[in-house]
Parts: sequence; structure tokens; C-alpha cells
Amino acid sequence: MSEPAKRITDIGPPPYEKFLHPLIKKNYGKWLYHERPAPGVLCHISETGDKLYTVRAATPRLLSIQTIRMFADLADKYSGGYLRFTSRNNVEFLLDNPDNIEPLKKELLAAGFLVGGTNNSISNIVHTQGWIHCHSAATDASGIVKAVMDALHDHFTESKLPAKLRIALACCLNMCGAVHCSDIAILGVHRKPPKIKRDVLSKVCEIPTLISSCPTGAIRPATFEGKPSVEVIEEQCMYCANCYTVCPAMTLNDPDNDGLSIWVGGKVSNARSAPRFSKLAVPFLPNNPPRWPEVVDAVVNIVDVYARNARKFERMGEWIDRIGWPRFFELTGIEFTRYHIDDFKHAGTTFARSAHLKF
Amino acid sequence: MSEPAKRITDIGPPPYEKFLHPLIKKNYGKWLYHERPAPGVLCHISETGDKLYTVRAATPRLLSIQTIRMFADLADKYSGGYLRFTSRNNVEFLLDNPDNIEPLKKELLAAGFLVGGTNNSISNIVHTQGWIHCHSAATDASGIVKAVMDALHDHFTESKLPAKLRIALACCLNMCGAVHCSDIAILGVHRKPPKIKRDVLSKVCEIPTLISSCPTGAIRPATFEGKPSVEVIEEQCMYCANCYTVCPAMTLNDPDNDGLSIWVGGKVSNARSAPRFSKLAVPFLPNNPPRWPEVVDAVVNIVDVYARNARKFERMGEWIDRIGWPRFFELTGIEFTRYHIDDFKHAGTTFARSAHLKF
Amino acid sequence: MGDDTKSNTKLLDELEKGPWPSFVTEMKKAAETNPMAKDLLGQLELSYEERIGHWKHGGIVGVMGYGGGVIGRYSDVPEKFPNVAHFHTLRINHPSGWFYTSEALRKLCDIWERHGSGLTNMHGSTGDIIFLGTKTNELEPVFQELTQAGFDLGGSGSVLRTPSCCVGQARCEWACYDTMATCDSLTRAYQDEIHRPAFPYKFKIKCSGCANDCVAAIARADLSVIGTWKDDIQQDDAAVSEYAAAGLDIQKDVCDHCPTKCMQWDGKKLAINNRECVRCMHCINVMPKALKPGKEKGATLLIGAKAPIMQGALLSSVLIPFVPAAELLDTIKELVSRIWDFWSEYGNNRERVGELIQRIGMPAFLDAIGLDPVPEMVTAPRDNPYIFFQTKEDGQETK
Amino acid sequence: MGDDTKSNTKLLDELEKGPWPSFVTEMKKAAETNPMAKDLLGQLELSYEERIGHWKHGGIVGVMGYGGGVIGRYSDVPEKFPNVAHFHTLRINHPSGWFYTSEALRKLCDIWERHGSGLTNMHGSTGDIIFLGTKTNELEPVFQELTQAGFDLGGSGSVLRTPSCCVGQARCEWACYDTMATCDSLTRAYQDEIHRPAFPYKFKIKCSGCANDCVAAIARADLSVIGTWKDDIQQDDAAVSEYAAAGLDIQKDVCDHCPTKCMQWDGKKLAINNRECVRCMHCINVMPKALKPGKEKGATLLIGAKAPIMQGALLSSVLIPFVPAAELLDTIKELVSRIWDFWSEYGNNRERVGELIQRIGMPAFLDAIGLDPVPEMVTAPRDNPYIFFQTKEDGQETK
Ligand code: SRM
Ligand code: SRM
Ligand code: SRM
Ligand code: SRM
Ligand code: SF4
Ligand code: SF4
Ligand code: SF4
Ligand code: SF4
Ligand code: SF4
Ligand code: SF4
Ligand code: SF4
Ligand code: SF4
Repeated sequence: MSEPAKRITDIGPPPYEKFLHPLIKKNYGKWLYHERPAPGVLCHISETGDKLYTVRAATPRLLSIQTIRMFADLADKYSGGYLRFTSRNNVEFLLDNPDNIEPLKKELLAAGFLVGGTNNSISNIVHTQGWIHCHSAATDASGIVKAVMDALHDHFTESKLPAKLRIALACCLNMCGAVHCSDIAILGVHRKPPKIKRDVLSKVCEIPTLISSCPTGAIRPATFEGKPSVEVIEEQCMYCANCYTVCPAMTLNDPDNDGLSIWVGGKVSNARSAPRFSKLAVPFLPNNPPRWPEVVDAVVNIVDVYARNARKFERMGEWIDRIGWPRFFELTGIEFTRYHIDDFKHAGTTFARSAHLKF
Repeated sequence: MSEPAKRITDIGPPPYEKFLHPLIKKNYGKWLYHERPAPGVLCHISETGDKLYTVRAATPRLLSIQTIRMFADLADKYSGGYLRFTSRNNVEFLLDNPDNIEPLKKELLAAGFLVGGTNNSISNIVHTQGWIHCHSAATDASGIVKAVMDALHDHFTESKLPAKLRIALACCLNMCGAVHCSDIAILGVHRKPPKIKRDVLSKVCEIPTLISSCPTGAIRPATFEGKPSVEVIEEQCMYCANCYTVCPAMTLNDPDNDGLSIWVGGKVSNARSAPRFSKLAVPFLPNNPPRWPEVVDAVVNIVDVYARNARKFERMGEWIDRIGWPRFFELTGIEFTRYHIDDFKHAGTTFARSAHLKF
Repeated sequence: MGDDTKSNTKLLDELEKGPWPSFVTEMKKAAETNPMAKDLLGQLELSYEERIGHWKHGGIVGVMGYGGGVIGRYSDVPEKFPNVAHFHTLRINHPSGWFYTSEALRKLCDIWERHGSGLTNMHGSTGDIIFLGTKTNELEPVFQELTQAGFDLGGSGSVLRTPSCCVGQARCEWACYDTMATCDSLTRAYQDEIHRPAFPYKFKIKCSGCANDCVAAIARADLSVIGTWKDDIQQDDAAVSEYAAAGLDIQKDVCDHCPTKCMQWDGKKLAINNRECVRCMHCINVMPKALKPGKEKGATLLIGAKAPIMQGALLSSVLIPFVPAAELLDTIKELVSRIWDFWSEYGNNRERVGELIQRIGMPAFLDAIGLDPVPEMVTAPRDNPYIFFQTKEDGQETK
Repeated sequence: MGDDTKSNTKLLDELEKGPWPSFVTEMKKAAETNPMAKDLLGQLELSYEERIGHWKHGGIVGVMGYGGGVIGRYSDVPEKFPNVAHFHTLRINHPSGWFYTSEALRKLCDIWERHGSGLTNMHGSTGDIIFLGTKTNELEPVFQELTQAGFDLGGSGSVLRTPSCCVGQARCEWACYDTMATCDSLTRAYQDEIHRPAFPYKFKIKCSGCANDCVAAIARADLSVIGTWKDDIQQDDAAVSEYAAAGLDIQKDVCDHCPTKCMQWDGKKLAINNRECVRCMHCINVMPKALKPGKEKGATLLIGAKAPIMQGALLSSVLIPFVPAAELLDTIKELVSRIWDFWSEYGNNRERVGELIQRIGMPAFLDAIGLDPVPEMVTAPRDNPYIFFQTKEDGQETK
């Protein structure tokens, strides 16, 4: 296929150098240490003596061009036109003049953008598309994030937790955003096997790919009205929806049986303890828009219990390590069920293979 | 089938009560604490004020009736006729009179039975049959035990290690004696797929059982001279010999390719850390009777390095936990190979999934 | 749909309440002038009412010459919301570290105002700028305007996905290598791999400057590059004393949390047994003014992280314990080329490299890419005796 | 074979050297009067020369009415060693705790002198007395003399194997229940299960009086019974001071090794936060005079240990965290009857109960035996989202 002459391709992203504040360019790789003058404000000190101030504000990640332009205006006004976004979707203004900090904060707050998220706070919730854009979603993403952060916003604007607390949300088991290593993960789940659209299946799906997509081998070849099709052995299905990813005829979305699960104690950083997966806390809560009160309550409860009981610098998982899971369930009042006991591939490695017991 | 009238069955073992020293009967369940007056000697003090002295001596486990009678004579002479064996095949004489300790020790030593094995020593090696009685054996058992303990006997007669050190040996992967949780495990291994006795296979083996016996699915149905038989996909075979257990026609014993592997860091007790499996240290050493010098050297080296480096009360595995496996290989000079990296079922859980690294 | 957005979004309106910035407010801002945004709001309200999504299974759409960068999406209620009948998102490769000037942002906004919903994600969770929803016929125009403005598409499908990195040396004192330059160089080197699917499945690279791992590389990148150092922690005793004087409980807050307990504090002097330090960053995190990574800097390369489907989630695991910073870029390139070659040939369809390793075993994978086994790769050697011994032709043992 | 044993055992003679008691010496002692022992020595020397065993694959032999207790064994060089052409071992159920009187031992020796090789194992690694090798026609006579002497066979094959226990309250101050009585009662209660194969595979029970687990129950018993307590460690402060005065470094040797760091020593007083204690035994082990298990004693029941074949070795895992000592025997009996029922029906041939649990999943196993899930059963809840949700007939959720 020949392309029009002037069409440009494969240029990659703009070179990051041109977006760097002159103070950053000058001190690139020369930073000595940092201080945290206030929640949402960082001060990095360079070996040249220069100081860079960062003001961090929450965003809902889903931003209109109107808001982005507003951020651009604020940057022009206070930070020489330089700003960035963080790996958790906060916006950061990069200031060389500390006098600009307070006015900038004021304008951000006035516009509805909370300042905070630094140090031992709850930063923005990493999340995914939900009903806004994804075909796979067992729940919405942005709505739950908003409801949960409304309830927890003072943990964003203040830094009063024992350690960082990272919350993430994914709207299906594909787990975009890699919520699987979060202090608290909120995960959309299905609870019914796929309903097969038998009439279209053979037209829209490649059957061998479909069959091999099932982690538990629950999908078997079958015929439907003489045409090759599949059937699902329902007892073998754990509703992961991988079949749907490869074949639109395997539908799982279901208003009454879809909902959310809550996972705790994961972490990413290597600080102190090794990175680790989040573990199941609450197997199922209903999809209850617009404000998902059951989910909000469950998350707030876990945060509260953690905040009251963990020691300084103990992440959620480190705290649970110390007290043990039985105590976690006792303190949070969450019921321990058969669903909590692993029965997937490496299940045996999670069994309590010692006589170490607290009573 | 009718049985002769006087034939007695299902009586179970003799009631243990009649074998208990009167002092034990009197103080059963009333022991307060114990002291360790000397290696191989224990003193248990009862709440009644009574004291029971135990003298422990090594045995080769394989005992002639001549030696057992000699033990019986010693028991009559020194311990009121009462004695017992331990869970690691030592013999224990139970004395109420401390004056009998030294004469008993003297006689035991004179007869060639070392006294010791208590406290932080290397106790007797738990082991299995080997060439003495088992069809499965990839190596002998008793001979290696003798050679290793000859080299380590002063760790039996003295208690000078940081903690208990338990050695076990099994002559094949069936691991009778459960060597899999030992500080040091010596394990007989094959290294070649079974040689199939095709001529007799269909006569002596049940083919479906045989096929399903293979953990890796390496055995497939085949025919031989028109009769149902099997073939082994050699690349899938890891020489476990489970096929041989169910089918005599699958022979694995092989003088040149059989040998030994050494595993370290397992433990059983819950003291301090949880029980755990031993891990591969040396993948293969040759079968070199009568004294297996390569095996003896390897074990002695590991014991020496442990003894020099571990902290008080640190079992082998706890010491390695602290220093890390790279350091273990460095200190012992054992080569780390591809065989050390797990590639069985739960392999992934043993990968180093963090950036925690020592250099 | 009606004209008055407000009256039609009774449920969503609830999400304009409360202190946290509201995505509904964002949608409404855009909806004031943009019919796509307006219909998106309407369809979302319907989803909230019915507790179910209203998107059909995605179709493949894209721009000429590219195999990815666009996620096709179609409404299943186009009759109700015709402006989102097609509603494809574009993934735009962000600049390293997500740095912008106000000017660059305004350019992006202008393009998206002309050709799309006016809604974005800043950013997608892989790191791309997400232009959230437009019609099929707008894709090529957006693309052309983007490239004119100096931006290009990011990855989707079975490609190298847009690499990302932490802020690194631009603002962080702990970066043990130049994360932004590394990420940028890799992105430029692999334009073809990003834009034209040739892999069995997606491949992600993320670069963190130290073990704090601020881009969560170890949790979600097939190749995770994590900065570290080889020599001793740089220690400023005066600054340690300052922290102590300022009230930091060095024993409790620092030493007691050290995973290897290799720090000793006698009330006056902090002694670190660096040989036992695992570079976890904790002590440095707590006393940034007093402690710093060593001078011999570089990175650890780890392999295989991914989300749970199909065989359970994986964290990356150590492949090369230490690469000096100066050799990092070349080492990564050499390594990924070997990995990609092998994976492309032996990986199953939709099999991530981490899953391939699980399937064939790490030893076989190491053989395939020509790396020697080192004990740093494992938390412990195997505990099962199921060893596949290999004997070479000459009868000699393979190690 | 020749008359002079010595000249024929050049290799084995090497194993009479050195300080450790020699099994070769034992064999020679027996060989002096016993032709079976003599030929065993000869065959073993041959194995040493050729580096290979000389036993054929075992055949099934036994005594009337019993399905086990004898391990059949035949030489593959019977022409050279006719006295071990058959050489079957008997497994004899040892008395609880391996206690004997000299009289009982002599009786055993006399029987074995008359009917066997004169060689034994004291004991086999399951715990039985092993009578090492005799001819087929001697089996029934040995058996009859044994029962006359009050001994019976132990288990082999797909039966309940001879249960065993630590010395417990007979000589140990830490036994949290009567291990010997428990082991003895179970052995008597299940004579039929021990002697007549009715299971899919072997089943082992081992009883340790405390978490030191001196019979290695957790590593090798399908049902592991491990003593523990529920209330506080009994503490004698005066005795603690004695240990300290005698030079024990209580901080380093005791507190620092406590896995939960729940002990505090201020140089004078030891304070244990018993709520955090996991009953590991370490502190008690180090200061037996000062610390003791609590008064509310009982045991933890754990399930499923076994050796590696086929799916890798297993350690037992917690099934019932605490059973009071008084209820222990009944609870075990009730539990094993439910386990055996289910396993007998659903276990595959040669599938240990631990493997059955791995195959069907612990939740399903708990359902089957009617036990409620408790968090003590796991080190952590699942980390994969692959939950088999169950909905009851009435649409209500199963927990
Ligand atoms: C800006 C950002 C990097 C970026 O390129 O965007 C960043 C920046 C900094 N991180 Fe981070 N981290 C950032 C995401 C992360 C992540 C990734 C994530 O959250 O998804 C992690 C891993 C989280 C986890 O373990 O689950 C992360 C784990 C850390 C840690 C280790 C915390 C711990 O104790 O486990 C530190 C150390 C500390 O805070 O003392 C750290 C420290 C820092 C420092 C202090 C580094 C420095 O010297 O500048 C920066 C300011 C932190 C603050 O917020 O107080 N950063 N940091 C990211 C801000 C996200 C946000 O908006 O909230
Ligand atoms: C006699 C015997 C029980 C029996 O019924 O036969 C026994 C008896 C005692 N054991 Fe044991 N243990 C016996 C096998 C075991 C085993 C099983 C094994 O070795 O196969 C273990 C688990 C080993 C492991 O973890 O791999 C075992 C782990 C312990 C421990 C925990 C050690 C640790 O720190 O990990 C103690 C506590 C201690 O020694 O301080 C212990 C303590 C004791 C005490 C002190 C208990 C007491 O108060 O009487 C006894 C004397 C020990 C000594 O040797 O100094 N006993 N002990 C066993 C002697 C075997 C031998 O001949 O050497
Ligand atoms: C847009 C985004 C979520 C978001 O809102 O941020 C996203 C959205 C989708 N992801 Fe994702 N993934 C996104 C980041 C991730 C991440 C996080 C990351 O890259 O750091 C992960 C976890 C890490 C990983 O790769 O394992 C992730 C793991 C998946 C998976 C599971 C892959 C696996 O191997 O397990 C799928 C399923 C698939 O590939 O078929 C998936 C598939 C999808 C699809 C394409 C749905 C599908 O069934 O094909 C989603 C399209 C939604 C839509 O309509 O726009 N997405 N996806 C993220 C990409 C934005 C960007 O480019 O910046
Ligand atoms: C005699 C003894 C070894 C010893 O010298 O002490 C022994 C010997 C044999 N064991 Fe064992 N096992 C002996 C204790 C064990 C133990 C330890 C224990 O019971 O505490 C284990 C590990 C624990 C376990 O049960 O998992 C053990 C795990 C095995 C296995 C593997 C079972 C598994 O599920 O993985 C086999 C293979 C089999 O059953 O087919 C096995 C099979 C055998 C056979 C019958 C060989 C076979 O292929 O059928 C051996 C007969 C040898 C012979 O000629 O006398 N033996 N075997 C032990 C029994 C003596 C006794 O009754 O006191
Ligand atoms: S987590 Fe699932 S539903 Fe959500 S965006 Fe990713 S693929 Fe779509
Ligand atoms: S939802 Fe998952 S488990 Fe169920 S049939 Fe589809 S792929 Fe298989
Ligand atoms: S370990 Fe193997 S060879 Fe040794 S006695 Fe047991 S089954 Fe026989
Ligand atoms: S030795 Fe083991 S792996 Fe090899 S064929 Fe036999 S059962 Fe299979
Ligand atoms: S990963 Fe390390 S270097 Fe990068 S921003 Fe975070 S703390 Fe700084
Ligand atoms: S970096 Fe971590 S391991 Fe190293 S000294 Fe500091 S706290 Fe300890
Ligand atoms: S297990 Fe406990 S009770 Fe039994 S002998 Fe060992 S230390 Fe004593
Ligand atoms: S028994 Fe173990 S856990 Fe309990 S206080 Fe003593 S050392 Fe600590």
C-alpha cells in the first residue's frame, strides 16, 4: 500500500527534553534529596543548590479538553508552562518559585482539584474504562473510583496513614492497570458462565482458539444446527471471560450477577518487603450504581482498621503479615468463606503447612 | 477361608504400659523440665521430685539379634530392664540411678556404640533399605550412612553445632523416611529413562495403571510384536521410577548413571520458623562404594560451612534464609546449575520475584 | 436524546457531588459543545440504570500502515445514541515521564476538539495519552494532525506496547540510571515493533529508577528494568544525626524495618553492613538527606510480569541481577532481540513471555536465550527431585 | 558361596572401619550362625562390586487373613545366594513410643533366630519393627509365634499404616496430650484398617506432643496430630532470672528468635504477649525450667503430608486448629471416618488424601467432610480471581 507523500509515520513520541522545565534540565541527575513541605507539595534540592517545587493535584483521569486547557493556563501562570502527570494520573506543576505554591493550590482547589497524594497518603486510584468504553466491563470504573475517593479524600489531602496506601480498580479479570499488586484492589467479577450466542458463533469465532482460551478447559466442541459450535461445562467455569475476549458470541455481562470483589495486601515497591499479590478479602458485592455504597463501606472499613492498627511504615500487606490473616478477618469483621481458600493451580502452596497458630 | 482355632489375629501391639519403667509410670505426665548433663545424657525432673536419666547411643538401625540381646543385657544391668528406641533409631536406656550412667556409657562405647545425639548435635541418619532389601534402590543406604557418620561422628558425641542438624537418606525418589524435610538429605537418583522389558511387559503389568503412573505423562501406549505395550518419550522422562513401582518391566537401575543428590535446608519442627522442604544443593554425585568419598566430602563441607557461619539456634535453612542462596553457593563452593532452577509444577513460585539482591 | 443533559443523567448527577474531582463533570464540560460526549453521557446513564455496559465486542479499526494504536468500539444502542455509534479510542505515545508544556497540551486539545469527543484519559494505564472516542472516518485525520504536531500512536494488540518510565533523574535523587532516556531510546528504536503486530501477544517494557518501582514495572511489564547499585550506600553521618535530633526513631523506624537487619544504630552512629543489604530502599526513603544509593549504579532486568489471564498473574523475576548503567541500553536491546526471536518462534498464540517460561521451564528458556543460570534468579533451588538430567553426546554432564 | 565370610566381602569390610557402629559388623554377627544373613552379605558385596541392587521387583506374599505386613522380596541371583532366594521382611507393629523390656526384646530375638535372618531394623521409618528377610514358608510360623508373644503385624500396602508417636508424657514435659495413649488407642481401634487393604492407597497417622514434632508428623503423615495449647505460656520468673544469671542471653537467644517478636526482655523481666504467640516452642525449648506450654492443652489436626511421587511432596496443612485434649480421640475418629469414606469413594487408585485435596481443591474437600472453612487453614487467601461462585437452588449465595 503506498502512502501519501507527506504522511508522517513512526516518529515516536515528542522528545521529552523539550518538555522539561529549565531548572530540571539544569539539575537533571543532580538531585540530592527532597523534602515534603506539605501534603501535595514536594521540594527537591539539587547539588547546585537549586530547589524545585512540585504541587500535585488529583484528577479524575478522564479529563475534558476544557480542563486540560485550564491546567495549561495554571502552568503558564505559575510554573513557566511546565507540568506533568504521574504514574497514578495526578497532575504535577513544577515550580521554581515557592511563592507560587499557595496561589496555585488555591486556584486548583477552587476549580475542584484536591491537592495532596504525596507521602503516606492514599493517592489517586489507578483504574480502567468500565462502562465508559470497554466491552468486557463487569462494572463501571470511574463511578466507583469517585464514590470511594469521596469517602477517603481526607487521606489524599492529608498524609496521616502508617504508610502509602495504593488502591486500584479493574472492571474485569483482564485486570488492566495491574490491580493485582495493590494495597486494596477493587475488581469487577462475573458469576455466571457465558451465555452462548449459538446462532452467530460459528460465523464470528475461530473455534479452536475459543476452546484453547479457557483456563479450566470448560469449553468443549459441540454442534449447533449442524454447524460446529461449543458448549460450556458449567461446573468447570469460573467466569473469567477469557472466552469472550476471543469470541463475541460468549457473553457474560449480567446486571444481577456481575459485581465486585475486594482484594488486599498487595504491593509493588521493594521497600522493606518484596512485591506481592493482593489477596481476596471480600468475594462479592453487588453492582449498585450510582454510588456503590457496599463497596465504599467495605473499602473504608478496611482503611480504617488498617489505619488504627498498623505500625508506622507498615504497608497493608506487611501489617497483615505481622498480625496474620485470621486476625485480619477478625478485626475487619469480614467473613471468611470457602471462596477465600485457593483452589487454582498453586493452591497447595497457600495452605497453612505449619503448626504456627494464634488463638 | 477358615482359620485354625488357636490362631490369634488383630491383637495390635503389646500395650505400651507394660514396657514402662516404674519411675515413668509414676511420673507419667508429671515431668517439669529437663537438663542435659552431658552429650547423650538427659535428665528429666518430675513435679514429684523424681529424676529420670536417659542415656542415648547410636545404632546402625540394622541390628542383629546378637546386638539386641546385648542391649537387653545392658538394660538388665543398668536400667531395670527398660529401654526404648527413638524416632531416629537410637537406643535409649532409662535409668533411675545416676551412678549407672558412666558404667553404662563405658560398656556401650566398648561395644562400639557411640553415646550422644542429644541437643545440638547430628543425630542418627534416618535412612532406608538400599541394596540390602529394596528393588527400587538407586544406591545403597546403610553404607553411605556409615561412611558419612564416620566422618561426622564427633558431631554426634559432642553438641557443638549452632542447632540440631538432621541428616536423612533415601535410596530412591519414593523417599521412604521422608527425607524431604531434612537439614541435609541424601537422595538416590536415576538419570536414564526406563529400559522397557518389552517381552514380559504385557504379561506382568496393567497398562492403563502404568500409563497413569507417570507424573509427566511420558508413557504412551504402543504395541510390541502385536501385543499392547508402551513407549517412553525420553525427553519427558525425569527418571522418577514411579512406572517401575507399578510395573516390573520398566527397569531403571543402572550402575553408571545412578547416583546421589544432596538437598539442604529442610526442617520439620515448628521451632522458630515453619517446617519446610529441603532444596537442591548438589544435583549428582556418582555411586562410589564402599565409602562414597564424593558424598562424604560434600556433606562434610556443607556441615563445616554451616557450623562456621550460622548463628546460635539457626537451623541450616534458617541460616540460608538469612544469608540468601547465592551466598550459600558461594560459601560452599557448590556450583549453581540449570538443574537448581525448578521446572516442575510450582516452579514459578520459586522465581526471585523482587529486586532484593545482594552483591 | 434530549437537549438538556442534566435532566437525563439523574444517576450520574449523584457523582457530581462530593469533594473528589468528578469525571461526570468532565463529561458534562465536554458535552456542552460536543455531541459525542453528550451521547456518551447518555449511554453511560443507561448503563447505570441497567447495571450493564452498552458496548459491542470491539472490532478492528486503525490507521493506514499501522496495526494498532486504535481500540475499535461500537455502541449496542446506536439508535438511542447515534453519536457514539462508532466510538474508537486512540492511544498516543506519551513523552517519557509524562512531561508536557502548556503549549503541547493545547495542541493536543485542539486536535481532539476538531476530531473527537473532547474527552481524554491522562493517561491510560499503560501510559498512553488516550483520546477517548471518535468516529471511524476521523481516525486518519487525527493521526495526521498528531504526527504534524510531533505525536505518534502508541501500541495495541500483539505488539511492543508503549514503554513507560518513572520521572527518574528529571526530579528524583534516587534514579540509578536515566529512566527517561532509556525509555525514550527504546521507544524510538522499536517503532516498527510498536506499530506492526509481529509477536504472539503483547510485550511491555517499564523502567523504574530504583527499587521503589514508581511505574510498577515488576507487576506489569514483561521486561521490568529496575535501578539498583552495586557498591555501598552513600552515607552522610551528620545528616543522620540531624534526623535523629529532629525526632526520627532510627532504631524503630529505620533499622527494625530493614529486611535483612543489616543496620546497627547505637544512638550516635549508624553502621550499615552493606554486604547484607538487599537494596530495598527503605532506609534511604526514610532519610533521603542522609543516605543515597551507591555510586556504582545500574539496573536489574526482570522478566515476565502480567495480569491473571490465563494461568494466574505473574510478577517479573530476576533475569540479570546487575547491568551497569553505561551498558544498560545495549544489554536490553541484545536481550530483547534474543527473547523476541525465541518467543516469536515458540510462543503460542496469546502467550505472554512469562507464560512461555512457565510452560517450558526457566532452564530451557535460559538455554534458548543463551543466559547462564545464577542463584539470584530464584528464591530457593528446587525442592522436588524431578530433574531432567541432560547428557551431552560425549557423555559429559550439562551444567 | 564359600565358608569364609571375610574373604568374600572385601568392599564391605571397608565399612567395618571407623567409629560409627557398623551394619556390616551386625550382618557378620548374624552370618556367623545364620545362612540367610551370610548370603545377604554375599549378595550385598556383589551389589557393591557392580553398583546395582540384586533384588527382583517385589511379589505379594503374606500371612493368612492379612493383606499386608510382609514385603515380598526375591533375589535376582538365587543361584549364587540360594538362602536369600526368597527374603521377605515382616513389619511388626511396635509398641507406642518404642518402649521395651529386655524380656520382650529377647522374645522377639528368639522368634527371629528360629525363623529368619537374625537381622532386624530397629525400626523401619514408619516405625515398625522390621524382621529383615525370611523364606515364604517361615512367614506363618513367625506370625503365629509373634501373636503368641503378644505382637502383631503392622501395615503395608493400601492400608492404615502403623501409627506412631513421640515419647510424649512418658518422658517429655511438653506433651500437650497423651501421644502414646492416643497412638495406642487408634492402633487398636483400626486393626481391620491396618491389616486389610480397603483404601485407595496408604494412610499414615503420627502423633507429636508439641510443635517440635519429634516424629516428623507434619512431613510424613496423612493425618498429623500436633500438640498445642490455647491459653498463655506458663512462666516462672524466678527461673527466667536463673537462666539469665547462668549466662543465657535472653534477648539474643530467646526474644530475637521468636518468630512473632512477641517477647520483651528488659534485662529483668520477660514479658510475653501471648496473644501474638504462635506456639512455636522456641522460647520454651531454650528455657525449659522457666517456660511451659499453657494449661488449656490439646492438639492441632493437619492433613495430607507425603513423599514426592507423583505430584511433588506435601507437608500437612491445618484442618482443625485446636481440639481440646479430652476430645481428641473422638474427634480424630469422627474425622478420619469422614475422610476415609470420601477418599475411598472419590480417591483415584494410588492417590494419597493430600493429592486428592490438591486435585479437587480444599473447599470441595471441606464440603465433602463437612468442615467449615477457617482462616487458620491458609497462609493467605487466594490471590487469583478464579472463584467458582456457587448459587444455591433458592438463588442464595453459598459461603
Ligand atoms: C511521581 C511518581 C513517579 C512518576 O514518575 O510519576 C512518584 C514519585 C515519588 N515516589 Fe513513588 N512515585 C509514584 C508512584 C509510585 C508507585 C506506583 C504506583 O503507586 O502505582 C509506587 C509503588 C507502590 C506500591 O508499592 O504499591 C511508588 C513507591 C514509592 C515508595 C515506596 C513506598 C513503600 O514504602 O512501599 C517511595 C518511598 C517513599 O515514599 O518513602 C516512593 C517515593 C517517591 C518519591 C519521594 C521519590 C523522590 O525522591 O522524588 C517521589 C515523591 C513521592 C510522594 O508522592 O511523596 N515511591 N511510587 C508517582 C506518583 C504517583 C502518584 O501520583 O501518587
Ligand atoms: C527422643 C525423641 C522423641 C522420640 O519419641 O523418640 C526426641 C526427644 C526430645 N526432643 Fe526432639 N526428639 C526426637 C526427634 C525429634 C525430631 C524428629 C527427627 O529428628 O526426625 C525433631 C524434628 C527435627 C526437625 O525439625 O527436622 C525434633 C525436634 C526437637 C526440637 C526442635 C529443634 C529445633 O530447634 O528445630 C526440640 C527442642 C530442642 O531441642 O530444644 C526437641 C527437644 C526434644 C527433647 C528435649 C524434649 C524433652 O523435653 O524431652 C527431647 C530430648 C532431645 C535431645 O535429643 O536433646 N526436639 N526431635 C527423638 C530423638 C531422635 C534421636 O534419636 O535423635
Ligand atoms: C485502556 C486500558 C485501560 C485503561 O483504562 O487504562 C486498557 C484497556 C483494554 N485492555 Fe488492557 N488496557 C490497559 C492497560 C492494561 C494493563 C496495564 C499496563 O499496561 O500497565 C494491563 C495489565 C498488564 C498486562 O499487560 O498484563 C492490561 C491487561 C489486559 C489484558 C490481559 C492481558 C494478559 O496477558 O493477561 C487484556 C486481554 C487481552 O489482551 O486480550 C486486556 C485487554 C484490553 C482491552 C483491549 C479489551 C479487550 O478485551 O480486548 C481493553 C480496551 C478497553 C477500551 O475499550 O478502551 N488488557 N491492560 C489500558 C491501556 C491504556 C494505554 O495504552 O495507556
Ligand atoms: C521399609 C521402609 C524403609 C525403611 O527402610 O525404613 C519402606 C520401604 C519401602 N517403601 Fe516406603 N518404606 C518405609 C517408610 C516410608 C515412609 C516414611 C514413613 O512412613 O514415615 C515414606 C514417606 C512418607 C509417605 O508415606 O509419603 C515412604 C514412602 C514410600 C513411597 C511413596 C509414597 C507416596 O505417596 O509418595 C513408596 C511408593 C509406593 O507406595 O508405591 C514407598 C514404597 C516402599 C516399598 C514398599 C517399595 C515399593 O516400591 O513398593 C519399600 C519396600 C522396601 C523393602 O524391600 O523392604 N514408600 N515409605 C519403611 C517402612 C518401615 C516400617 O514399616 O516401619
Ligand atoms: S479491566 Fe477489563 S473491562 Fe476494564 S478496561 Fe480492561 S479489559 Fe476492559
Ligand atoms: S468464562 Fe472463563 S472459565 Fe468460563 S468458559 Fe469462558 S474462558 Fe472458560
Ligand atoms: S527409598 Fe526407594 S529404594 Fe529406598 S526403601 Fe524406599 S522405596 Fe526402596
Ligand atoms: S521414570 Fe518417571 S518420568 Fe520416567 S517414564 Fe517412568 S514414571 Fe515417567
Ligand atoms: S522509582 Fe525510584 S528513581 Fe524512579 S521516581 Fe520512584 S523513587 Fe525515584
Ligand atoms: S536499603 Fe533496605 S536492605 Fe539495605 S540497608 Fe537500607 S533498609 Fe536495609
Ligand atoms: S514432640 Fe514435643 S512432646 Fe513430643 S517428645 Fe518432642 S518435644 Fe516432647
Ligand atoms: S512459643 Fe515461639 S512464638 Fe510463642 S513466645 Fe515463644 S518463641 Fe515466641
